[in-house]
Amino acid sequence: MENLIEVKNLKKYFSTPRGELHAVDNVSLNIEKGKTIGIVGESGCGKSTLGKTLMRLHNATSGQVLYNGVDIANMPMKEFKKDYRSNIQMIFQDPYSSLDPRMNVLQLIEEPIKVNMKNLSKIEIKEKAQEMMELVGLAKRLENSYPHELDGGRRQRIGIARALSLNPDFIVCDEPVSALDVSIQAQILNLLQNLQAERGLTYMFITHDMSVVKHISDDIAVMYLGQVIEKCPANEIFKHTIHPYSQALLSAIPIPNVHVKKERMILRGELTSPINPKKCCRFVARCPYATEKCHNEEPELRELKTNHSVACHYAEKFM
Amino acid sequence: MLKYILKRILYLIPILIGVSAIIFALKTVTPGDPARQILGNDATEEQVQEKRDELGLNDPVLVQYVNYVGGIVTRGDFGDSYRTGEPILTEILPRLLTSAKITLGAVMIGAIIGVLLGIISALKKYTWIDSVVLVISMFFQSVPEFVVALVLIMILAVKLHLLPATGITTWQGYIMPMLCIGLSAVAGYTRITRSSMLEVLGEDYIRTARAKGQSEKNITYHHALRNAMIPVAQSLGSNIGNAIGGGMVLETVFGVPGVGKYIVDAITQRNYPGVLGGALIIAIILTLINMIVDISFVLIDPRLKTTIISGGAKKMPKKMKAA
Amino acid sequence: MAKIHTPAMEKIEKRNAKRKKPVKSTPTTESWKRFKRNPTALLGLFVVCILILVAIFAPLIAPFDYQKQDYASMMQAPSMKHLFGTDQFGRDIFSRVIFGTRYSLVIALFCTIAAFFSGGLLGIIAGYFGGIADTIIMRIMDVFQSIPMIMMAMCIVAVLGNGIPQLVAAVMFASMPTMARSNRAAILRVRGSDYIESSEAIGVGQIRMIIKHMIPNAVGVMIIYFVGFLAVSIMMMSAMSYIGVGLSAPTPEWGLILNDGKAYLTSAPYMMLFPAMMIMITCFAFNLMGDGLRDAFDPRLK
Amino acid sequence: MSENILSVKNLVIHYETDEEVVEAVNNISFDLKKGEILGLVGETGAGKTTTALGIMGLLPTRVGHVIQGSIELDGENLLEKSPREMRKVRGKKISMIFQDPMTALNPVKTVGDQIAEVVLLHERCSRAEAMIRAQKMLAMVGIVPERYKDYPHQFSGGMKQRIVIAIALACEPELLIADEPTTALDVTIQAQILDMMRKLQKEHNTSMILITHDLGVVAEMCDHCAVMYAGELVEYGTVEDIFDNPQHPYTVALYKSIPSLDKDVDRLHVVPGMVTDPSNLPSGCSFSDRCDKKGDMCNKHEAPGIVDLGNGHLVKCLKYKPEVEEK
Repeated sequence: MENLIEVKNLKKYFSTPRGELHAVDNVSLNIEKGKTIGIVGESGCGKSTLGKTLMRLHNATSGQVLYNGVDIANMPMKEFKKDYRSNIQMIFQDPYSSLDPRMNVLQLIEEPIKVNMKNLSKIEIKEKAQEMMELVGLAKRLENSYPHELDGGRRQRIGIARALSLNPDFIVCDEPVSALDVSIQAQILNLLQNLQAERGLTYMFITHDMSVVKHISDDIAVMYLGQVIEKCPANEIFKHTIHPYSQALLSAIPIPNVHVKKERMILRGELTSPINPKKCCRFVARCPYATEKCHNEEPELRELKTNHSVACHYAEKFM
Repeated sequence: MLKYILKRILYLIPILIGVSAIIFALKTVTPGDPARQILGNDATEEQVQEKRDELGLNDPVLVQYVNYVGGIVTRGDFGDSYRTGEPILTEILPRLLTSAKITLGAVMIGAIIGVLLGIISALKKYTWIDSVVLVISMFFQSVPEFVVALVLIMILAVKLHLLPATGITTWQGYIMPMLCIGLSAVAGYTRITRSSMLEVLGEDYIRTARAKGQSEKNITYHHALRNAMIPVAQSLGSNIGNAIGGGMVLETVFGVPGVGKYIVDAITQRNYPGVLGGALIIAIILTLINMIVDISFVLIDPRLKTTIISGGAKKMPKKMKAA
Repeated sequence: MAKIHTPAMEKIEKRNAKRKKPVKSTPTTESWKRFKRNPTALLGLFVVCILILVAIFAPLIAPFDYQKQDYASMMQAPSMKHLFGTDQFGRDIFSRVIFGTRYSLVIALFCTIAAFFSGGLLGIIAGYFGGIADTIIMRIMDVFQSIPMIMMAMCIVAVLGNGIPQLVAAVMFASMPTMARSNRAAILRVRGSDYIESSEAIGVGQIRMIIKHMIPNAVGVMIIYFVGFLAVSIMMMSAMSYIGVGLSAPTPEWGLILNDGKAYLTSAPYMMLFPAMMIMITCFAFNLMGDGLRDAFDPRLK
Repeated sequence: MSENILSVKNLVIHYETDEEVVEAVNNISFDLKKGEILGLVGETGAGKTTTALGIMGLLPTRVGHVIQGSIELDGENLLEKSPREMRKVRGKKISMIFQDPMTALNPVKTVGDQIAEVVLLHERCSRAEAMIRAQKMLAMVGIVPERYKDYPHQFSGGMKQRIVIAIALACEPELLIADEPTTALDVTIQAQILDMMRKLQKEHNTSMILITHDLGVVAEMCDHCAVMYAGELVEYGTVEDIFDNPQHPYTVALYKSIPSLDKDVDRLHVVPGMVTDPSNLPSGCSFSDRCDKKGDMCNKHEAPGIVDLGNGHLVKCLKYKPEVEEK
């Protein structure tokens, strides 16, 4: 199997007045071509920053992002823009604010084509934009509408069309459905899946919703305070979770079934600060099983089974 | 807290250096030779040269600037008046009190009327009362202070003989200048109060207070007002600045012997050290006032207090919020 | 159970029935719709238009030469011949005021444009580039701000001398901090929005970003500042001329006409009444219009 | 069966502006029994929050209007009460928890003051006593009582929601309305808060209306469930009825469109079209445009009436009124 994206020891730190904020701290991931990797975690765990760093909306502090073996995180911005921008695209979380309110649907979808494919004529650009509208299920009569006239689902379709119009092979989906209603959410998820099947796209699907990520992903990485703490195939995580945090996360999800009364593992406290973290297990403050060792040593992500890695000193105990 | 105050005081230094640099720059481009101005037209070229040396006018600009600032810091020397030969500071100091009284009174009149009108129009939003308040306050914003002054003089002094037209020999003399400056500032306060009040009244915590069964009156005065006053207080510094500026014109109109009139007189008499020295003194005072406003802010808003005491902004960079 | 029909619904249905076809809704038409609904704003716009016409056609409207002195008819009260009366040199005040519109509007426009190209531009640069450029520019503006605006302007005029270019320069320097601050805020608000990031993601370059995304979205707020500053500069200018700093006679600027009449406040108050009214009407109109624009472009602020 | 504490009948609420009339709540009726939790489920614009605000008497002034209906709390019609009387009810008999804890607390008042405020309003006691009560409430929701002097910004999101709950429960209300109390929180915090709410509800035997869009939360917390769509109550029943035996096409479709943790499906079931716009309702059944079981009569007939399928399982769909379709 071929890896489209390999993330190696990626770090993204922000400097704040109170110290260095470790938004993404030493993350390594492989993303197979044509597959979907789901990134889950709570707010502030750095999952969006990870996506934006892959997109080079942020510049990485250190580490590499290999796209087909080429390091795109450290190449000059100009070169990246010229050769790789079209290949890696992003769908944004909030379809309400991520579209310029002063452009109509057609202009919004034409824009990426106009900017990146300079050899096309005006008519060709328009044709291509219309083709994209059809692809994502936007009726032709909406061409001259403005985002403020449309509902969330349609706006998100515009966002998808914008990303797809550049024929990317890798798309970072940053919580693309969390601002949408349940019935609309299903429409968008199906659209994304159909597009993937048709065009062989590779997705990085960032979300806080476990059931969505399970539905759409092939592999899942759970993030906590900037680090990946568990990484495994999607089915595996719901059957054989290992890391105590992943277990807690799963057990916290309310299930829409009156007959399943789950044994719940309620975590103490809330997310600790990602600013100047100590050298220890990031989860130590909330972990019910924490020991002396957890306070003093930072666990590494270890492969325990095929394709299943966990960052916990006592992972074997929880298997 | 103490650390914050110290930091804020240290922050004054670059501002003051900057202000003195601006004034000094104006001084150097001022037409006319100060030496000749002092000695008069009868002086010979040699005498003028000698005076120039004495005044340090032949030194490099930077040295002149350092001497200028040095003079201010060590001797309070803002230069001497071309007109009287007296030090600017001695001429201005007695006038400061008069100007301060007028400015303070004006700011109070403006703030009290403005905030009250703002609250009324926010509470009565979208009714005719709201529209009337807004139009009236905007009207006063559109009338130059000196025109208001002229109208007041016509009515109160000339026709009704209630107040003296000029001068401040009695306390009545203060009323009209204060009123004029105050009224023109009303619109600003009304607008800020109204919009911040409306914003605050739409906040979730107001809904929480309603859900508690709190009365509208208490919601307005106990919950909304204090939050709504934060932007009003923030605008106080620049409003004092405007009041001082307005005072310049009005002191002239009313013949009030304040700093403003001193500077305007100095301008018409081409007494450049008087103009620039006066401006610098005002700037220093205004900077100090702004500092005090900033510090007192921290006392109103507990959020600021914590961030300052814990030493640094709590806010993450904007882009992080999405993460 | 039938759906409830209320009087309010009927009213709207009736109105919708009257409308022939729905108007295309773009952000601009939405703004214009809001502006049109605001009677005071329309009044402001109307007065401003009239003033502009008056300024353009001043020679046709004014019955007399504004600087022609006529010692036969000095200090006459308003009459049919001299609508606003005459001054101590026998000049027709009406004509002077009409020509004053020209001077006041044009100088105010120059001042405002100059202010936008200095302070405004600095603010835009600070807001767009951020970081060190922002810090340096804004710290310098802090310094400028510690001298009250009109005092700064007067000091500059005092040093440079009276005259229109000097006045424009003075207003420009004096307004720099305010202009910079407000324009910076306008740009920052746009720059922080998600659509800028999403445009970055599809590879939009810096120039296109500024021209196609940032300016169209910030321009509304900037127009508001622009109109507001026209009123401010007229007021500043007239106050300065009134106390004899800024312009010098015989320019028929409103503040200067007031200055002429200063000595006759008690004996001939009409000499000051009309120019003062003009200043008031003009500033009021600009402020009304600016306020309407604020509501139109940014309904959240209302 | 115990008595009804709240009884809403034929409630219609509209928002009227110059531009449009939003038919936010269309003729809904439901009862809530003492000590029970009713889940109000639905998507954006379904009228859940409007219903709650209507009960609280907190509809936005000038815009929100109760067109008809009655809301009876303990047999008294709240809609007939004067504003003054309503103030005595709010906070004392009915409390409400709002969605976003980050903005629900006054930033310039200490949390102790904010809890004590509601006590002082409704009970005869001194300030000092109210403060002691505030500290007790803080302890009850799992916050160190000594922190009563702190300001809201010194607490995290989950903690703030605990404080909001403390305010709501301070006067031991008979009815608690929780409007999406955990939507703004992370899932692990949500678990903490729900756990605590359930515990407190049991202890105090408070009746509760829980508004949410998350069916999982309903399944876990509620006794009864009401599904709303475009201002109408389309299905009502016990959670067992609704979850095991959903009858309204909308409820059925909603289930199928949620990705499930324990089942694998290749593609989700899709409800076509957009969420119905309550300012522009279709004639007849509001869901008819998106319904896969739509019959000829659905658009023509006036809005369908409520059908009782037995045991109080109510559905508002023509499917269950065969005689209409024959006509």
